[in-house]
Amino acid sequence: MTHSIEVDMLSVFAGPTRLMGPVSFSVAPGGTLVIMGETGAGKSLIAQAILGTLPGALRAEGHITINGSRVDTLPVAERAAMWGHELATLPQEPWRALDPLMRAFRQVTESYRFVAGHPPVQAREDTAEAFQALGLSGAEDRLPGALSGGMAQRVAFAAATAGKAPILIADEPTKGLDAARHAKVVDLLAKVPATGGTLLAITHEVAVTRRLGGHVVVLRDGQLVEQGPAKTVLSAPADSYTRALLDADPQCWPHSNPHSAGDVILTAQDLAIARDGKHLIDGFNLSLKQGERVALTGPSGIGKTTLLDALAGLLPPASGHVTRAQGLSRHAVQKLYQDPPAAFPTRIPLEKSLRDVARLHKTDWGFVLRTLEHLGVRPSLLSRRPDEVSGGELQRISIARALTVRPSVLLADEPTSRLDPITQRDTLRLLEKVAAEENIAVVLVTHDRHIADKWADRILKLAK
Amino acid sequence: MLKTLNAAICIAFAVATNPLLAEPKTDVTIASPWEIASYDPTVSGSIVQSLQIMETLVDADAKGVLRPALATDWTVSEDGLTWTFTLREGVTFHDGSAFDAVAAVNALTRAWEQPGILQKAPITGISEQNGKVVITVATPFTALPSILTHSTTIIPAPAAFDADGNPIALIGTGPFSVTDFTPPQSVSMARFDGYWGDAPKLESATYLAASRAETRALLAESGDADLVFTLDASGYSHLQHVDTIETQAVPIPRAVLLKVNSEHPFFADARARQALSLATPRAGIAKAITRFPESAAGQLFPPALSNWHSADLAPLETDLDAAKALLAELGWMPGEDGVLTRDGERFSITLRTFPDRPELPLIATALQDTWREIGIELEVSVASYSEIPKGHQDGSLHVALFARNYGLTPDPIGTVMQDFANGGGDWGAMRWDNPEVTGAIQTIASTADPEIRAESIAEVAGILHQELPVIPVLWYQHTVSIDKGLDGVIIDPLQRSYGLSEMYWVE
Amino acid sequence: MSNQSEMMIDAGVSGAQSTLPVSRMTGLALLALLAVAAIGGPGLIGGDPAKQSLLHTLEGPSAAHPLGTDNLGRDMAARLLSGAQLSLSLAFLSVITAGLPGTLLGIAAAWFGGWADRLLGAFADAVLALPGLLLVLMLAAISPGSWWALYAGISLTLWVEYFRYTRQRARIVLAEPSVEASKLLGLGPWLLIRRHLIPEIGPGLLTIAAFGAATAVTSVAALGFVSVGIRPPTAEWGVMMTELLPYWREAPFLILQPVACLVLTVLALHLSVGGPRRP
Amino acid sequence: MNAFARMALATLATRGVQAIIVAVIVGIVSFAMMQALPGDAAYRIAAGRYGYDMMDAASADAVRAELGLDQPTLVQLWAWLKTLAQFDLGTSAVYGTSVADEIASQLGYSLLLAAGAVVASLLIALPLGIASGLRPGGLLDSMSLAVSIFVRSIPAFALGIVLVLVFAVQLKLFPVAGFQGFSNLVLPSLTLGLGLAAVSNRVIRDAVVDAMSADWRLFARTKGLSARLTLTRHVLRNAALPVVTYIGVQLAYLIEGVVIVESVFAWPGIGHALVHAIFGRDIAMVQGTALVLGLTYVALNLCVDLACRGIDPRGRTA
Repeated sequence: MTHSIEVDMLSVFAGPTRLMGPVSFSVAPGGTLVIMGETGAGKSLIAQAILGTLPGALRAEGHITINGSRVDTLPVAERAAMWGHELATLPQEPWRALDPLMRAFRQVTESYRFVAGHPPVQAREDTAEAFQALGLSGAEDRLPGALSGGMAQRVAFAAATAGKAPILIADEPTKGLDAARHAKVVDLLAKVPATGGTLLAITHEVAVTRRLGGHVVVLRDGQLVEQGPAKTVLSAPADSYTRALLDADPQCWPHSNPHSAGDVILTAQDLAIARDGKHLIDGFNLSLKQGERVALTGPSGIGKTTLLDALAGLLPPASGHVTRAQGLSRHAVQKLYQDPPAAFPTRIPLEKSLRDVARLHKTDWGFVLRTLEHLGVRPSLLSRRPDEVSGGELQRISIARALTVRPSVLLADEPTSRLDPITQRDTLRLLEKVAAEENIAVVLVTHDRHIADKWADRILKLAK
Repeated sequence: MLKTLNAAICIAFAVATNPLLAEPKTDVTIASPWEIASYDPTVSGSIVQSLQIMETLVDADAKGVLRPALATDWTVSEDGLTWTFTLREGVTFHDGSAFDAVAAVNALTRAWEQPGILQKAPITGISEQNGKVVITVATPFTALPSILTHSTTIIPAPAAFDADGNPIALIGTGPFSVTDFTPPQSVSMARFDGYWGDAPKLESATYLAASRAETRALLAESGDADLVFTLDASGYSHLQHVDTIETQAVPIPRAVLLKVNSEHPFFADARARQALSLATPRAGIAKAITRFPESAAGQLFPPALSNWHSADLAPLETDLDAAKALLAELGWMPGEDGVLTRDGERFSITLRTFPDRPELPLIATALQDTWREIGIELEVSVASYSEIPKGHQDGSLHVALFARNYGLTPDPIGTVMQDFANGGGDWGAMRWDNPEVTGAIQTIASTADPEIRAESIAEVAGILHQELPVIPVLWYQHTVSIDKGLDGVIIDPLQRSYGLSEMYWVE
Repeated sequence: MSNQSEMMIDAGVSGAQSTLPVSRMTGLALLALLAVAAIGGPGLIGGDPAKQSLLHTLEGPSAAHPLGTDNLGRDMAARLLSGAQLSLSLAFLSVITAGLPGTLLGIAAAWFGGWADRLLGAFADAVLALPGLLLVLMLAAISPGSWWALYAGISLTLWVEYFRYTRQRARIVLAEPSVEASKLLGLGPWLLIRRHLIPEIGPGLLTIAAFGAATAVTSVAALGFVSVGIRPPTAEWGVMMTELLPYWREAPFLILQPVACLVLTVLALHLSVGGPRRP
Repeated sequence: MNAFARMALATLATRGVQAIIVAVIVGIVSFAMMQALPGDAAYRIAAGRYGYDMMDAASADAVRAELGLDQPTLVQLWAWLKTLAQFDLGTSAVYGTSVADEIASQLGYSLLLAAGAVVASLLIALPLGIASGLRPGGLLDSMSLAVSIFVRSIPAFALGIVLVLVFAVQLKLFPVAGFQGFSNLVLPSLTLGLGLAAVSNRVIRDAVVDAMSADWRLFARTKGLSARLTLTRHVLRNAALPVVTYIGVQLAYLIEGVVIVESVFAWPGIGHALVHAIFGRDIAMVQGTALVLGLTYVALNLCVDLACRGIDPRGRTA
């Protein structure tokens, strides 16, 4: 039988060191392959190796066969010839993957025009259809900057699949999407094998794997730990790590024990907020008590982040007001960010950033080190720059940084949405732990209702 | 660089239209440093005259001998106070209008009202009397016809002025009429067929003002310009080895002078000025800067000024020790830093000069270094030349270096009078009153008798040579490059004309 | 892409930025050399930059004059060395006086945004619109022969480039969440500038500065060309370029010398910055 | 395109205001500086008029009387502003001609030269910058950097003269100087253009490097566009943005260079005139020239703005 993708003993090296592999697997037309594993386990490397887009510093070994012809030996030019025609790719960050200066419609049209090779008029018709089918109507003239994450992902999908490539490679296609859009995109992917195509999806979300089914490959630290049909792997995992991965799915979390809330430290009275003149939320009320954990949910684009800014005092409310309890220091309210690397000065070693904060708040450096240890961060990491440590570690360091200020409130903006389930769970557990110890109130913005249910004392649902 | 060169060459071939091919040899292109930006004779008269667009009443040949131009002859009354100029018949301006006494009188009156050469003459009135131009003077002034050769006395057509008498066009009587004028860079001219004199052989000519000597040298070398005036020393010596052109250097009555403030305590004594003269390395300057050994000035008046240059004056010398000795006589003693001092005062002075003639700052720098050796500390200030007359007027000037043209008019007496009579003038002696010289100059100005003139001239030259109110440094050579194909080129030492009307192409 | 960079790190493969590349070493070495030349001046070879010998002009290299003599028979080596003092300090000072205000105003504009931004922007445009040449010539004319006026005028025209660059880059940097975080954590302006702005825009600024140094000296040459500038017998590279121009045909090696010195300086600056910008 | 039109109008308005500000600033500053200059204006003007053979104290006094230079400065400034209000730039103190006419003829030549320079610089810088941007750190890249540094370190006049020697004297491709035909434009433009290209090719190079390393560029490739299409349809457009903005900065530098190049190539331009006017204390001329140059700069910047808006639709879709 012919396989559309066949990978045999694939490894990726950086110089002498093996970053990933060896792995072997194969997918037949109409089949689905899902690659699971923790963030930074080298899942993306597999996709890049198959595509032939590995960065210059990296080198792949082993056989890669696509539609019966071996490709890993081909020169880049010939592999590039397959892009769009035989292999389609869904990018990780749809926003960054679209040309910021070109309107959505044209970015898809040019695929039909130049990849599928349709005449201009037809290309435009095809694009119009695609926009219809993907529920993108109205977004034609928008620039990527004006698209929501889900829309951008679907535009990218349309642009990538215009060439009718039988094989679709999707790398973390659901990253940072809210529940509703999440489902839409997954459905989209599910259609691919249904129509005889081949799907290679990379994800760290068990839910996605469950929905897509097919063949599952589980990676850890670049090592293949287990593979097999989705059903068996998901229901009866053979490897402990796989099990851990499944357990880490928020669905399976135990309810965290509620915390005895103290006095009110932050109140918002019929707060209305707007950003760039765009009216977002009004009539929002909240009285936040010491040490309590509040989850804030709602569809993306409704203004959760903006609301946090208002609570943090970074954004003046359109009306209503935010009041802090007496004697609360100016820096008592801190924030955790969705994308940890973006929350640190890029070119400065982490230690410097932390020491700055410690010095400013006369916090003893020993305390910082203890907190880090407590959060399970190797002190050796501090000599590195933000882009040199993994997302999980960095998020923990940013928690430590926030604690250095001895805050009373932590506003966490989807702090774990980019982390794999295990790291996510551990990070949130730690957050819960320190919050309890330091008696810190936490407002957690999340779009995963399971997390909200299981982790928070109470949930605030924002709705239009 | 290669890459960019290639790119450039590509552009080149894309647009190249080579002007050197297919050039009808009835046209001449002249390049010279002087820009022409105004229609006003008092401002740009000299170029207009040199290009033979406009003419004066009186003309002068290369030797400075006067000859008729728009005036056929002139007479002076017994008392020498009334000059009458008979005008040429049948002369028309380029616009076809007739040249007559009215036009001449208007033009001259305007020139007379403007600051300029006519104001230096004792003129009391300019009028038209039955077709003749009559000029009255307060005191006998034999040089009047000579003055009327000056470029500021050219006669534009009435149509060259607007209602308020402002000049608005270049219309004259000369053999060439203006076809195109792009101030300040160029004038294009065509032969004027209605010219009263012999028709020029050239059909057209173009004048291009290229302010940079380097550019002019390249214009000559490439053949873009057939006739290039005023070349710098380096360019000149390079062009001498280019075989498509021949170079000429003509001595002209222009000299580089050091003007000394004779009232300044340092220079009140003639010996101080002689010391400066002795410390002036004329030979070195002539060799290194102008590169004409013969241009070292042995006396004030250049050989080109045949009547005034005197062979029996001993040429000025350079002798640093003698200079030191003279200064020592005057009580100057070297201080610990080598600079001379006299009762606590350092011999530290400022020399004013200007960059418009590139050689001047160089000469100044040369003086600075030589004078340093005899213990004079010299600050060189290169600025506008107007700082020199200014300094002369307010007495702030120490020493000034400049070039003086004694050939403004064929008879330099007017210039000499300004410069040395009655205590001197802006571009001559400063606070230096010498009755003999003043007297002699007045005699020269008022008499026509060659004997007396020669005597007085000798007297003036002699005293100036002794007293050195101004210290001669160099005499000028007028440097020209001429295309070998061009013939009949006459280089006028008085720089009154580029000689367009005589030159022609030989194939 | 971040994924595989994490991988590389975890695998212990460090980023390229840690080691100091050879080019930077050479750059710094060159700078040091120039500094020595400038400080030592003509003293280094014991020649007098003003001593003329009108009978030995435009001579090629010889034992007495390793780099030949100029149009007045002065020793080129001595003049280049004494020129180094003036030219380098001129370049340095004009870069400082242009770079500092330019950068600070740029940061201010980006920081406060709104009216302050628009005002400063308009001001910068107005300065650019006012022919820089006019400013320089005027300042040079106001105090003739003083090179302080020269570099003041030159930097007056140069600061805008720094301003524009800083303003545009700082806008982007200041909008990053990391800055918001640092503000929340209580970092003051000074720390924000040092930790966020300087590292981001520093290299770019230095590249501008390297070219700015060249511009400063060539502007002096340009001014000399319209015969404004430093009084004789002062030696300054730019002035020397103008002085030696007339002899470009006879003795091209002479005018090439100050040019070469300037090239060396700019090259040194560039290399020590780390060559072409971008991390 | 309606959005674009609105944007264009907005830009036009702001630039218009700026133009007025510039006009006032330039006028007053240049006047103030002219007043601040040392030396006697009457003498300088007389010098400018009559040349060193004819200029003397008498002529200076005549000029002083004629131009009323002994009036208080404020009176003179007021007089200038009054005439300006009637869109009259006054008459040149030195040449006695109308400043407006003088500028009218000279500005044209200078703009022609400037345009030529920009074109030349783009012809050189674009291919060079893009090529070195596509292979950062490559041979071409480092070579173009070296050459850029070299060119930037040569004064414009030396560059110009070398070009003349090569292309006019040796190859006889173009005339040395003057302005008879288009061929006269080539060498001066090239001289200025090289100076500009020396910097702009680096700017282009950096812009291209940025664009090439962007995620969207990789996606454009993986979605199936050929390398060439990706370059032409995406990379260049994104890279163009910083480049076009940079041209705005260069315009100022141009005005400097123009002065030198104009006098080397005997080009009857405005920069050359400005220098003469400053030396000759031709206040009306200086103010007029500075004013016109300032406004020209604003106008050209307007074009740059519009070009940017044209390239970058962001902020248009509101």
